[in-house]
Amino acid sequence: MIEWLSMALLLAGAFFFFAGTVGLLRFPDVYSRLHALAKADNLGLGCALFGLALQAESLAAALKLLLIWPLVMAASASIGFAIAHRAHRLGIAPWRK
Amino acid sequence: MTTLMQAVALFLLANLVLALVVAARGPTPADRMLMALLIGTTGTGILVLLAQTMHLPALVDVALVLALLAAIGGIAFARRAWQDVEGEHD
Amino acid sequence: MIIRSLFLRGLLFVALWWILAEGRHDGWLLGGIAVAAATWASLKLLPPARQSIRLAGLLAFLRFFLWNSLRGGMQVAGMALRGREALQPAIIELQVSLPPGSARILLVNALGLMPGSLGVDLDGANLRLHVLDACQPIVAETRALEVLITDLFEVTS
Amino acid sequence: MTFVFDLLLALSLLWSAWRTLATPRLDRAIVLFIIFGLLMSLAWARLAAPDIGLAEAAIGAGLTGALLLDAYGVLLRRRGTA
Repeated sequence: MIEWLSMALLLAGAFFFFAGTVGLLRFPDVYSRLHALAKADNLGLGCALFGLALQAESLAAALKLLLIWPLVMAASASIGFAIAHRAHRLGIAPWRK
Repeated sequence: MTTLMQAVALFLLANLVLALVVAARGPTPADRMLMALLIGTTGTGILVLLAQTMHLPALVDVALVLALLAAIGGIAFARRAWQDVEGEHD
Repeated sequence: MIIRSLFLRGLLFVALWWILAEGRHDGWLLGGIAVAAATWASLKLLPPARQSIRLAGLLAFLRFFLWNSLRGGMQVAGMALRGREALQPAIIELQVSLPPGSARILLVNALGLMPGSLGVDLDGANLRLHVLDACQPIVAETRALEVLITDLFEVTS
Repeated sequence: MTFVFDLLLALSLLWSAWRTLATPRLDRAIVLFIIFGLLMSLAWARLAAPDIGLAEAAIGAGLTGALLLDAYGVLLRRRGTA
């Protein structure tokens, strides 16, 4: 049961990473690429970490894996804002249809 | 299970390399700096998968350090190095 | 006041060390030094303010945040697979009612992981967001997040 | 599976090393250097050397990259004012 759940989570993680890369390739400007990378890759990493934590040997090892997630979330949230802020200051206009 | 993890790690590496090549050639400096985000998330993901498949729990520590320092690189770029929109034409 | 933050932060760092050492007990001497140094550094870098974090508020905030970052990831994945036809980007402006300082910073950063929104500029109480799809109820969601962040911080004397 | 992984990693390492050296523009070279550091720490991880991987991630990809970007920013500002 746990095996299956962990497998499903790993595959879901791979899917979200893929979606992030597709977003990077297909979205038209810096802002929307930031959306794609920050949100999709974070979710992908979260899924993968949960999937691995289910198989960890001890509680502390599982918690250590899960500790990475909030760290990466905080990092990408602040990088995302910093890059978007800078792009806005430099006058890069968002893409419109 | 190990095979699945290896497959996912390979898939993530392929994703990372593809995105890095595209982003490194990207037209604006900002495209190149999306790398900080990519390194932080995808690199960390690959490292934790490797930690499990290679039975090397110490690689989780490498992943933690990578996640922390990718943030520093991204912020350094956004606040210090990126000062104009030049580079859009070459 | 100081004693309380000292105790809480020390406890947090002890838990952190326990996790980092993967539950082993042979490194507690080094761990004790690390915990003391980390607590000192945190008090130096972030002096205890006149506000503290409420536990109930924290739980409500985390629930909202995790659920919405899940939703945001799924939504942006769907948009990425449909291509740029799915996008309708816009920049929206709104006024923040939160007090300046950590509450506002938390709001701007958290918005980057919420569905369809990305903080672009924060000038005083004036917040600019880049949204992926102008039809989404971003403003209502931002307001909901604001209420949760208000409940998260508690002003103590 | 692991063979393909290692092959891809080695090729991308060579690619990033070559691009770092061959790029005329300083800012692109720095970004490529950071990428090289990341791939290198993955390579150390694959070689079962987590300690060197840790050092590479911290020094190569993280701190040196940030310092180089900072130095580049200072250079740009000097050029702007001079």
